[in-house]
Amino acid sequence: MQNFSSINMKAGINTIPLGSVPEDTAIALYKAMLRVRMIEEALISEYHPADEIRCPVHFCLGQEAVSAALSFLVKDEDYIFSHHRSHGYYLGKNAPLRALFSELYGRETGANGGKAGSQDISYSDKHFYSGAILSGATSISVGTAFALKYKKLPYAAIAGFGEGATDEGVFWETVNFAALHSLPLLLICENNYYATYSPMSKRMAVENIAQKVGAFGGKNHSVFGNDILSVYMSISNALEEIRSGGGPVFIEVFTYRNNSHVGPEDDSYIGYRSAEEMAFWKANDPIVLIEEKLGADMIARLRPGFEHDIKTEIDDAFKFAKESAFPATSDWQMLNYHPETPLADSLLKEFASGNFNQDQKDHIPGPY
Amino acid sequence: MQNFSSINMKAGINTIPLGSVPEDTAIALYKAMLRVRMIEEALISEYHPADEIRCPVHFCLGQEAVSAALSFLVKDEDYIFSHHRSHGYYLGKNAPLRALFSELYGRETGANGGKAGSQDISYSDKHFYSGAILSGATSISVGTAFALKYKKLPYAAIAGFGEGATDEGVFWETVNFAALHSLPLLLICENNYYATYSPMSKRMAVENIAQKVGAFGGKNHSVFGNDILSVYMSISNALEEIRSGGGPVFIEVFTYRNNSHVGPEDDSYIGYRSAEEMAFWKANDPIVLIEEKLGADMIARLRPGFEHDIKTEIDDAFKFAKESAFPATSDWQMLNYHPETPLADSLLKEFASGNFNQDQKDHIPGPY
Amino acid sequence: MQTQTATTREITYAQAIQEALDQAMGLCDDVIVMGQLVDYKSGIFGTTTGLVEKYGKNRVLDMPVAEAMMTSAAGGAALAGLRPVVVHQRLDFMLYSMDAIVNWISLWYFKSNGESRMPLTIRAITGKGWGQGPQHSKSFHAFFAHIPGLRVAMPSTAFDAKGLLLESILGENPTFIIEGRSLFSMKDEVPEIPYRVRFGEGKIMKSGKDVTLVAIGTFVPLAMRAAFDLLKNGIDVEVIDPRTLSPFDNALVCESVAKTGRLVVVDPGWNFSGFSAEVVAGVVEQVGSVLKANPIRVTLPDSHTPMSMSLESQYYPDEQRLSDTITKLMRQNGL
Amino acid sequence: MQTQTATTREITYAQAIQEALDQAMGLCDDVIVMGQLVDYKSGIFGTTTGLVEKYGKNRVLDMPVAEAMMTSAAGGAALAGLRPVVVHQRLDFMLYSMDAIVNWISLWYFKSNGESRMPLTIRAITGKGWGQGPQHSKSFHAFFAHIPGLRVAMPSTAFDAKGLLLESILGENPTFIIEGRSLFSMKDEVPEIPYRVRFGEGKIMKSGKDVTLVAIGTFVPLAMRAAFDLLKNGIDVEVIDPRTLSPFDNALVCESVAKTGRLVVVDPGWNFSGFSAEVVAGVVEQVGSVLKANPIRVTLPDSHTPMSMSLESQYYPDEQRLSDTITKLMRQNGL
Ligand SMILES: Cc1ncc(C[n+]2csc(CCOP(=O)(O)OP(=O)(O)O)c2C)c(N)n1
Ligand SMILES: Cc1ncc(C[n+]2csc(CCOP(=O)(O)OP(=O)(O)O)c2C)c(N)n1
Ligand SMILES: [Mg+2]
Ligand SMILES: [Mg+2]
Repeated sequence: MQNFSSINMKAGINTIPLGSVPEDTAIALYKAMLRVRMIEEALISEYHPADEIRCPVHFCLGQEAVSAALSFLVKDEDYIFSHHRSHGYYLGKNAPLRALFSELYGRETGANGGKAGSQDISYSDKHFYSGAILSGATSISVGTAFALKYKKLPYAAIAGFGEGATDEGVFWETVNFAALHSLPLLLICENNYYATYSPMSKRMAVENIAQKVGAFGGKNHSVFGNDILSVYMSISNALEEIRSGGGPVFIEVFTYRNNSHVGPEDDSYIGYRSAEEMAFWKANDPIVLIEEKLGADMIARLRPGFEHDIKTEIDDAFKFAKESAFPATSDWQMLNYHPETPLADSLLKEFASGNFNQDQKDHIPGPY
Repeated sequence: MQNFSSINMKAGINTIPLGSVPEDTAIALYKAMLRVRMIEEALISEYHPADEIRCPVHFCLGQEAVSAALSFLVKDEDYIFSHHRSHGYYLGKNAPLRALFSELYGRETGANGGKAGSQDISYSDKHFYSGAILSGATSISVGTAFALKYKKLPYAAIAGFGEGATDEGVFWETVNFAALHSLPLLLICENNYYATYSPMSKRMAVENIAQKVGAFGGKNHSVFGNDILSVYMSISNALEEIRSGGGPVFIEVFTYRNNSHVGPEDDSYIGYRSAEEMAFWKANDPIVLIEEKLGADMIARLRPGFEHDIKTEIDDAFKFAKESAFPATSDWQMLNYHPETPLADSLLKEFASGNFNQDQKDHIPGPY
Repeated sequence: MQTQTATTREITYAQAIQEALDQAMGLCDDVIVMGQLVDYKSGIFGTTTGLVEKYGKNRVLDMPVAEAMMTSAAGGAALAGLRPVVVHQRLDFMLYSMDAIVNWISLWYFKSNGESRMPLTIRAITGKGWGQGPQHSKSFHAFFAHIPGLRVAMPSTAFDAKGLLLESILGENPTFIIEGRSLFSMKDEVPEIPYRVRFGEGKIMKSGKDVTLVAIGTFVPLAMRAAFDLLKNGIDVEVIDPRTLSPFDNALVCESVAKTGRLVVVDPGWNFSGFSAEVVAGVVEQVGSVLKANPIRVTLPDSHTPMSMSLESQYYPDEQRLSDTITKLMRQNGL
Repeated sequence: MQTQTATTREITYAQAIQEALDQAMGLCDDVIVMGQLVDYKSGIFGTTTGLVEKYGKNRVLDMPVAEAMMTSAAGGAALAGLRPVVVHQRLDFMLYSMDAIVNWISLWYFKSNGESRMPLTIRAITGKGWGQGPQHSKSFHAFFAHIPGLRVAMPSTAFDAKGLLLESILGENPTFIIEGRSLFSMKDEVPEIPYRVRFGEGKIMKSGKDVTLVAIGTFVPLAMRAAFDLLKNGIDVEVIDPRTLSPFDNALVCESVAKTGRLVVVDPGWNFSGFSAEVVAGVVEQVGSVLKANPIRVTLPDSHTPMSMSLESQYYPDEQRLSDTITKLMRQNGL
């Protein structure tokens, strides 16, 4: 077992003082984190034994900070690309809760009509996309950033992923290309130390992702990810820099996943994380930390109301999902192709081809 | 057009003094480089208009140093994995000239019976392998290095490739794995600045391959690749370190390809390299530089004899190749599979299976 | 085939795989297992559990999430004398390693003119059910079978899973074992000792005279249930499990069709340009003239996999659909 | 199909591609071209020459040798409104991007429930001849056609090359254009203005009554020559070029076979589990009962590509082999 302290050696357990952001911002961030937390907890408790959510779900308890920060910093026109642990990013892009729940329940009112589920969910109206194959969505994001720059739009592409995605070579191709073309791309690496059960030390010769990004020419910052204020400021600064044409920024957010890797069950029987390590992070939980900062009094005043609001919203989303119909049989092929070609229709003529003369020599290439 | 001087900024045009190696070693290295040079020149002049060499060939004029150095430093039990520009590495592994020429001529006496050609040639008896897909052979080499360590053998796996291969993500997966497991792997990157016609500056945000390797945890050195003595010492030290269990070493060899990217034709009409740049490198040609060091007198004494020996060998190889038969038709399928299973035969029994009970429930997975 | 008797017991498909790995590692020091999470208690759905305790970290290697390098490395290790078994929790993840598989491993033996080889085994699991969705449920057996130089097995029973895996690990060619996750808990009689199932030898799972039903991988149990159901209605189906797709026992299928005059293929892959097309083409090229009715393919629709359970149940064909298809086919000839 | 007349002239297949790119970029600012070396004078065998001078570096992008990222990036750019054309000098190089293609691009539309799409075009060139060898000559049309969500074209003439490329670039689905390098210097009558060739519409290249010959890609000229040769011996071959493999004009082929009663497929891919199997299966499923003889596939052998010219000439089927095959087929029925 690795010494858990190494997890946050680089960022330290540094937090920044409450005064760094306006008080109402801090409170709003707190509420946003609480919302993600309560949503995930509600889904976990509804999962079994009901077994109506029938897809793999990767919950994000303990990793609510990035989601909360993003929800106040993204514009509708920005794009977010998420990995498998998608709910935080979905909510961070301010996509609707009903469509999330309904998707998890496989209903036709779901964000994707029940086609995608938790690990592949998207919400196009808000430019939110996800997918389960590590680094895949991140590599796609670089092309979106290219398009934004090409079209001279003041928006950003944002990719959120775990440190595991940086094991994939294509991730480094992506960093290089973003830096080479100075693209408006924000890369957020939530380093929770593990890919499933495997700690960084079993996968990486050096645990210095931000430095590697630096060697590839990318600006990079590290931040203690359980301090919502640090995360907020860091993302805020990065987005400002990106929007003003400064090129890509990589933020390594050191955090911890409190729940199992996947599903509502406890995976601690596998023994990949020590009780000590888990306790340490529980004590440094992002919600605990911000509550400490805001002070017991304020929390006692605010939390019941927040909880009530959120619970009402969650109950509504469950009701909506469960009452929605299942999708019906379909013309399978047509689900996979867009049938119309409006642009081609407007720009291209139609001709019959003449007779091809087959009595010509084939081409034999030269030395290459 | 990039300023050509940037090509060797990192290593400088540094050469080390003649006295750094025994004189006969220097002379042997000189002869080995001359041999590679004359072989490549002979192949170029035989290519057109004869058109009997019918495969893409990437010649290595100007890049003879690595080949010459390796030929004195590798053991038969070491493995070399080369990219498409293979002849230098083939000769560096001391594989026979006849089998090379015969392979290029597509004859049955070729190293691979005419199946492979220049860019895919291998010579198993000497553990030499190559292939045209960038970074592919390099990624394979890391597994061979693993096997050598696993079997506790004091040998090295060596991969030779251009700086273009480092554009591929899998290259970085490979560096990481080699460093993670401290494998006996020598990575030789012949940085000739171009991938085909494309200079580094169009492909990489930062031109610092060795530093990137460092960030991934790999030991790394840079060397001026047209000074055969520097190259020799550098590879010699690296192999010593690797054989004594020191883990992987990466050497960036700054050099220049004098010929076209591929084939015997001149590709300068494309205008991707300035005349000035080419002249600079001609003046710093590895053979010119060592001749300067050895001195005009010695060269006048040695060169005619060397040329005679080499020419005789080349003539013989051409004769051998041209007189060899073409391969005959084959049972195509059997060319692709090894037909025998000696180990399975000796270890496994044969049984008829019973009746499977199909009236069992299929497994429905849970949340993952 | 000279066969023997042996002590057998009922074990699951997952246990049979685990046993094959264990025995291969015991028999030959060159066998190593590479894959993400192969050395944890959960052990890739139980198939690698216990191996690290017995054979150590050097032989049971947790890997970075870097499938391309992993596969290339397995090739390089095989070249130097090891016999690696690469494990993918989902076949979909393997797509990152397609260059290594197709451009290098599959053609290594060929381009070395038979002088060098890479005996390695790639185990890839195809997910099914519980909303696996489009990135966790694909099966490219049609593609892998298309590529010269690769061998491809799709065992449907615990017996075949063990025998084919051992044959592959101790054989001399790069081999794919595509495992259906829905089979993992199914039991079969499996000999205790190490044994082989040869590539290219299909198996008649149930003999019959009316129609030849070629069933692949996860669809074999379903095909068998449909066949026994149809027997009640007087339709006698011959069920053939080819067990390996490359090489493929086309002779066995043709012989059967020569007898029955009818062919149905049930394949857990997409229809268009899928493996079921090869089965049909291979038959009609040889014995097309004996057919009493046009052959039929029962497959997944030409669509990616939906998540919702209501769509999943329509996406995957079931016994009923298969039985109905066969019944209709028989009626064509007035039966 | 409402057709029109237009000014045409003879240009080569390579020029037709270049013209399609040029016109697409002229018609629509969202069109960009991405690929290694697309901005050099040599211009990917002449197919991208002149574009950078006309449209600039921002629209004609030389790329790092990083095919995986390139393809993903094209997807991301398409998502945000661009219409990228990705160019691979060899199809083989594309294998590094298989994850992007299969796990992302092909299923993007599906998994977004039709709300989001990636209109992009991937041009991949299959090498042939002059010892290209096993890493420079592969063609995976069978595989790409197998994958839902992708469209696949294999134009055999300059006319189709231009029309299909324009249709693809200005269409709404991710599309593969697999180009045979041996066709690049062949000429055809090509209209000057931008026009479309629709996907899923095969073409009868020569009508005939005795046998249906489905010919794909680089084998179309060869099929045509064989057909005209056979006419001298009184065998009247109908040659169909499907032009696109996905969607595939199965109806056209079935109609033809219904007339001729005989089917031969000539496909520049490997035989086993190849696209030719789909053509055969698609026909026999529908109209198998009309066949007067078993269908035949003429393909590459199930082997990787050898370098030596003496082996190459045996590896690739020629007119003679095709003519002989068809002649033998006709003799079976005593003709
Ligand atoms: C290409 C690929 N390989 C393997 C997997 C299986 N897998 C799913 S999640 C996961 C771990 C991801 O770790 P990380 O990226 O750090 O994200 P986290 O789960 O910790 O949030 C793995 C290996 C996958 N989804 N994609
Ligand atoms: C995966 C892949 N993409 C593209 C190519 C085409 N290609 C052949 S050689 C080459 C340039 C190689 O440059 P570098 O690696 O620096 O080696 P050099 O030719 O300079 O010796 C390219 C891009 C290839 N062989 N493989
Ligand atoms: Mg993680
Ligand atoms: Mg280079």
